[in-house]
Amino acid sequence: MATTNLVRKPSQPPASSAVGSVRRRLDLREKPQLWLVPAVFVVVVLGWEYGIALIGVDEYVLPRPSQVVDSLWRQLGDDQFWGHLWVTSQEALVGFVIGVGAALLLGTFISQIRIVEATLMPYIVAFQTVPKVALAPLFVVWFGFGLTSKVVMAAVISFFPMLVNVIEGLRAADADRIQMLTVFGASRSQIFRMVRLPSALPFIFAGLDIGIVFAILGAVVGEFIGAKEGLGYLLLQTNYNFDIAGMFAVLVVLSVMGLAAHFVIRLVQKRVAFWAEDTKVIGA
Amino acid sequence: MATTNLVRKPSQPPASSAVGSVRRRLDLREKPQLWLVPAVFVVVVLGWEYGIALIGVDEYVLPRPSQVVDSLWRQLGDDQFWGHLWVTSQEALVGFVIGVGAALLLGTFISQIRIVEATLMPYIVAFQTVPKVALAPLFVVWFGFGLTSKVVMAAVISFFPMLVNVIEGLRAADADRIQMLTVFGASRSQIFRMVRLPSALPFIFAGLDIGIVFAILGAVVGEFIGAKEGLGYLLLQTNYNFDIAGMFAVLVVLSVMGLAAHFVIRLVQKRVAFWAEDTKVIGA
Amino acid sequence: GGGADEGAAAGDGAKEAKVTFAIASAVIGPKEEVAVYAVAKELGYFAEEKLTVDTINADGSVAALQAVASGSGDITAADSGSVLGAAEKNVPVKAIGGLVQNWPWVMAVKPDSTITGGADLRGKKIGVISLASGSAPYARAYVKAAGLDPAKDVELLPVGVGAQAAAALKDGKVDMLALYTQAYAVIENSGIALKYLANPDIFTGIRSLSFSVGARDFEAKRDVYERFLRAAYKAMLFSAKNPEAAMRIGYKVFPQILAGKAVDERLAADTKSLTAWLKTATPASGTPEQFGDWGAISDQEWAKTQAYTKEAGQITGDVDLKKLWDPSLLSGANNFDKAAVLGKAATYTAG
Amino acid sequence: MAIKATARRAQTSAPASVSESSWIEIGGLDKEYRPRKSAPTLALSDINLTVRRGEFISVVGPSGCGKTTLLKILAGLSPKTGGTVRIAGRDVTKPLPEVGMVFQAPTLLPWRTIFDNVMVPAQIQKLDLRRHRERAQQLLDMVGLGGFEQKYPHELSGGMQQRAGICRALVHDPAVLLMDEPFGALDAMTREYMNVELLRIWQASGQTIVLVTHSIPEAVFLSDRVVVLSPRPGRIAEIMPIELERPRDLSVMSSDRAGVYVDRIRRHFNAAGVID
Amino acid sequence: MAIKATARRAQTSAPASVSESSWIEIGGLDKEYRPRKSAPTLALSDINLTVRRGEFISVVGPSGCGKTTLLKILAGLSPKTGGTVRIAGRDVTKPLPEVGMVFQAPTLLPWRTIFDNVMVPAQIQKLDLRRHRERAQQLLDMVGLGGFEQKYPHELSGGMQQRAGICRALVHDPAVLLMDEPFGALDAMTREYMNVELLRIWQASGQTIVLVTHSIPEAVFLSDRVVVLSPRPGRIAEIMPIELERPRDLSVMSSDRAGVYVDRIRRHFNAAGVID
Ligand SMILES: Nc1ncnc2c1ncn2[C@@H]1O[C@H](COP(=O)(O)OP(=O)(O)OP(=O)(O)O)[C@@H](O)[C@H]1O
Ligand SMILES: Nc1ncnc2c1ncn2[C@@H]1O[C@H](COP(=O)(O)OP(=O)(O)OP(=O)(O)O)[C@@H](O)[C@H]1O
Ligand SMILES: [Mg+2]
Ligand SMILES: [Mg+2]
Repeated sequence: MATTNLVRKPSQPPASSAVGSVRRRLDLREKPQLWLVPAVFVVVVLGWEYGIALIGVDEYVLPRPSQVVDSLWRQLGDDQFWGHLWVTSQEALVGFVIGVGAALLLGTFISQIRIVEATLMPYIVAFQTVPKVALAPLFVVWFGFGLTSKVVMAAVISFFPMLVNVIEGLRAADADRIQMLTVFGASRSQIFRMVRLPSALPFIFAGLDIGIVFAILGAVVGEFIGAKEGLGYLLLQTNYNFDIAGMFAVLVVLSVMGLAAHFVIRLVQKRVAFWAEDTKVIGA
Repeated sequence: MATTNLVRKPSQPPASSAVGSVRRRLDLREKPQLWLVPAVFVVVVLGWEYGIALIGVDEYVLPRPSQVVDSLWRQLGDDQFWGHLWVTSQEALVGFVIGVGAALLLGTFISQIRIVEATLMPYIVAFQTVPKVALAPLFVVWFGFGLTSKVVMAAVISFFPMLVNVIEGLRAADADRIQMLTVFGASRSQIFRMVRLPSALPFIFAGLDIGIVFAILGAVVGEFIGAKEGLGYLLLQTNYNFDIAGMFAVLVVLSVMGLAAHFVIRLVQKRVAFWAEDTKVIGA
Repeated sequence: GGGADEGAAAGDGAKEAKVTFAIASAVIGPKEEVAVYAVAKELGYFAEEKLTVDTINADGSVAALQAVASGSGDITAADSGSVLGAAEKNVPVKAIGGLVQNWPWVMAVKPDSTITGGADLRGKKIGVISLASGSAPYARAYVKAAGLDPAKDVELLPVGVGAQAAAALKDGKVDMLALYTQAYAVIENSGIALKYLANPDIFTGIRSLSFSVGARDFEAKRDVYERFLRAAYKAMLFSAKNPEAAMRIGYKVFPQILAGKAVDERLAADTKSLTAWLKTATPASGTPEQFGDWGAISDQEWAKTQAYTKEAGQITGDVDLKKLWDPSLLSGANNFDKAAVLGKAATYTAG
Repeated sequence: MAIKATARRAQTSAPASVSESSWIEIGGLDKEYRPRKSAPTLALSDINLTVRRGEFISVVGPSGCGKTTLLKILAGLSPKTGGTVRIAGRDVTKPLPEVGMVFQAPTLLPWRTIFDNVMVPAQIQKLDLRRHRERAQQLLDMVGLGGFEQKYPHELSGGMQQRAGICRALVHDPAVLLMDEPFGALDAMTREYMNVELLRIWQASGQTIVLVTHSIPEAVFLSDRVVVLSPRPGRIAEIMPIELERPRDLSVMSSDRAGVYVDRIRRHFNAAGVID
Repeated sequence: MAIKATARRAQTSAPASVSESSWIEIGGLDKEYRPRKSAPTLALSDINLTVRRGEFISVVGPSGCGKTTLLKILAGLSPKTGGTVRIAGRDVTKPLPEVGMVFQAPTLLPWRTIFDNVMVPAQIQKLDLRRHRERAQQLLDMVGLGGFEQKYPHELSGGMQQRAGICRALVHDPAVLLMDEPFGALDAMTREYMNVELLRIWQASGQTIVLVTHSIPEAVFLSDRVVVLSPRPGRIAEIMPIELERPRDLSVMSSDRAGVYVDRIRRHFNAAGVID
């Protein structure tokens, strides 16, 4: 009953490349989100446009999408608007980098030395619970009315989610892997680089994802407190002018900013933490 | 050279219990945070009290701790204050439970069905980047002037960090463990309960930790917009009355609330995710 | 703008100075920053005084006072109640001139409402901006003046300003609103009709915004502040005479007011808002030609304001007005050529 | 300590057309791994094998030849590239409920005690918990883990974890049992003892067993047939029926006939060159 | 494919007082695990053992008797409860740089290719990367992983991962090599081949090796002395010198003298009753 097949198949059968080309064509079927996302968008927008009258919401409370688009269109044609966008992007981005960077450094430091964590963490939590908006005068005294106070606000708000995730992530490293490196004489910093950091990546990316959203929020809230430019200022201004459609146009722009940042972060994650993708089980 | 020791030691030698009692006594040495945290506190407070004049910060921008304590003392003796505290705690807690609960449910749903994630996630991110403070008027129109709008604010703000962590956490489950359960015929929901959820716990607790802090913030910001009671209202009131020390007393109370919640969450984590503690390497 | 022909500007010995004007609001709108700052800047009134003036936005009167007291700003137009509150807490501030002199708060109802005055208020809901804002004590005082108990006979609901307040009134969540006149102008501009209730006499003479500065370097900067006030009052007069021109100037200096819209689209509405604001900051009757004695606050007005502020809970005792109120700059501040300003206003066309 | 075979075997209903003699059918099975980041690997090529109900099959072959891959395909965990795989007449496209598996790595859940780990299949399949708790206890006692029920996996040695994994695969008495080097981490003595116990359980229960092992004597001792795989890509080099009478005990292994089988299988390895 | 021994051995400077004959000294070693949630386990009791420099020691014993525990203590990974452990005259309280280890589970880093995994020790100890890359490649070729250098661990079979783990332990040519069942996941042929290669490397390099194994013949074939541990708590039941002349080849194992050793060790297991 012995069966032997002596003809060795090539290890890359022609079928393989065929599959590749088929894949490229079937993108829409393999990634249905490519049409589902716009589809949902269209449904929501249409429902909003025509449903709004039915449920009796006033335009000055919730404008119709068509009005928002009108307003958005006008804004996009305005040089000032791009100035505001640029200012807020700058604040959010610089704040994000600072906040997230500080969280990464402090989180690393904290998670490596238990005693530092136990000592500092309560203060960090305590500080985070303080509504930063209430501290506005302090912020202004310390950081002035310029960009800095908004950058600080963005940094402070994006800091905490990142910190918690960094600490938790650095802790989540597999003990066996750490033991393995230890035996080969790895220093703390080598263990950190070779095991802890890679293991923490899913946590870190979650932190980045939350962080960028909060950095944008922070910049906007900072602008609420006292600013002469930026999308947050524009929000206040449109609201003050009873230009609710204009306000929603700004909100849409903020959303798009957040979305863009989110996709960039997820893209980087796929590149950097590739092994997590590859080890997934088929059909589970 | 064969050495054999035939006297079998009891598997629980008396030394073991002795070690236990020594441990209890050495608490301060084993957990130096028990004195380090208060020590840092004392240093910070003293530095603030006496250093504030040196760096030239005015009292009406940043009051001295003694003034804050005075004010706090007065507040604590006031029944109304406890009413405010109760209202905010309620809002924050209910908002936290709703936000975090929704994130858990939606995160579970989303992470189980890739297509749902790909379709919904952009909208969730987009919604999160919208500054809730700007939407406050809408919130109030929709949810009224009472507790609800603040609860919604707390829920909405604590939702996102939890969601991202839940999704990332449920994904982080070990593929081999899932395979193991699959072979034994586990349904999706069984895999979820038996592997995905436990594996996600470090992420979930990070999310809870961030979530509670943001829930308190959300409740306070909600009260900024339109409230008759609550610590956020008290902040506005003390600020309006130029009672800066009183305002800082409220901020201190908010911090303590955040801290208390943080410790409760970490305590629960230690109980629930005990195995992570036990597998840690000594000296690594 | 020309120099000497418009009156006694800064003397030859005056030094160039930089001044930061703290706007006590997070937004820029058709109010003091336009009528005072933008006009004075654009028409060269500041330049004539050898002043370079810049603005910052502080989130409310308290923040603005903190800013001037701590030196982040030099001068602000802040709510007099808050100024009194600051003085009581020993915040080093000084009031140096009045700005808003007519009571800016007023009650409004839907046009078809049956409420006509204080007597109809029992059991009603009043929408205030927030319970921690000037609008709440106003509503309470209004109710009290009608012989009702504000704690029992009415309910105050925080509804904010703008759309939120309008919606609350329209949906019947509140029966009336207690806002400032200019906030109503914004609501009316969006096409919502309102009916206003007359304020009882008790509110006449209570002061709202006043110019305030930090007390610590007050003596050193006396001269600078006088020059600022003079430019400011000149601008006020100009704006009172020609609000539309003032508004156009406002757009030029603060293009962000437009928030992406065209001047023509907004001008009418914004001019209406600015006019509403100007009415509160100029004598209740008379024409701009008759206006004078800019910035004066009588002892009686201070007493009334102080009593009201105490009632509102912003202060608990009496404030030493001698320390707080320094009217000594006003004579110099009023020393300018009214006719020149009025003439310019009458013929102004935006360049 | 006798583990009683439960009567579940009889319940496994198969389509009438499935003859008992082709309980597991593998025809022309190919498997190629196509990782995203590196070159594809042909792991299995043209595997043909029919297993009758209640048969004990062992699979041997050099490291990396595709044994684990074969078991994973049988278990419905890994998709095949070509060919057919059927168990009890059903195409295997996902895990079938009547199949149990012992993994090459023990894969215990760190948040469950040993006992609760062993109970996982019973819990998943919602079987009578009381009866299966008893069975789990018997199995744990049998493999020498009595007294460790309430410990957590990281408190056990490698071999003890593997034994717990074996108990887990046996607790719900699956009709088909796939075992991937279940005794790899055990010392020779424990291993022999476990071999004997496994034979006893198999004989009492009538399970169909496919066992991957590195020990040729073990394969000969336990199996009805031994499948020898060639090095990568795994092909069937020989399927050798072991005609030693049952029941067998360890003394069989010192017999000449067993020795002949062992040598013959061993020759396959040498011929293949195994390494390098 | 010859792996050249590097000259690093000579560098390992020991205090003058350490005689070559007591390179590793274990005296009265006790180890009790005290988990927080369950009862303590006495894993090792009164272990006394002296290993001379360059010696090849094997440790055998039933599953769960404390072999891994002993290696972990030697590696400085696990604290002892009592007694002394010294390597080259130094108390072992943390991992020593001249010690390398093969783990019972391969423990490769999933984010590194096989080649980079093997290079880990060289990278950690900042050794000459170019030379060690060559060595890593030679080792990988030797264990039959040539061509898999750029694959990631999850693309390898269990046995292939274990072989990569062995390469990793050898790449930096450590003076003391601790091996915890390094060949457990390998088929008999590959295993024998690896045994021969290990002997060759050991003879060329003069390493001191402590090997935990489940295979008694393997222990006899490789070792100067075999340490037999009793079941939990692990005590030394016997330390048996293996007086077979070196160099040895596989034919040694069919000799009667080897058989005598194997039988004698095996008797220890039977006496102990091993399982239940
Ligand atoms: N981290 C731990 N916590 C508690 N107990 C442990 C721990 N590690 C091992 N033990 C216990 O110590 C004993 C010895 O374990 P060890 O891993 O040293 O055995 P071993 O000889 O290597 O066994 P095997 O051959 O199965 O690998 C076992 O009874 C085990 O339950
Ligand atoms: N997930 C995977 N991705 C890519 N290649 C894989 C994967 N799993 C296994 N392989 C490759 O398939 C071949 C067979 O692997 P398999 O695990 O089936 O071997 P095995 O016979 O079980 O070996 P061992 O006895 O060492 O466990 C190997 O060459 C391996 O590199
Ligand atoms: Mg395998
Ligand atoms: Mg072990």
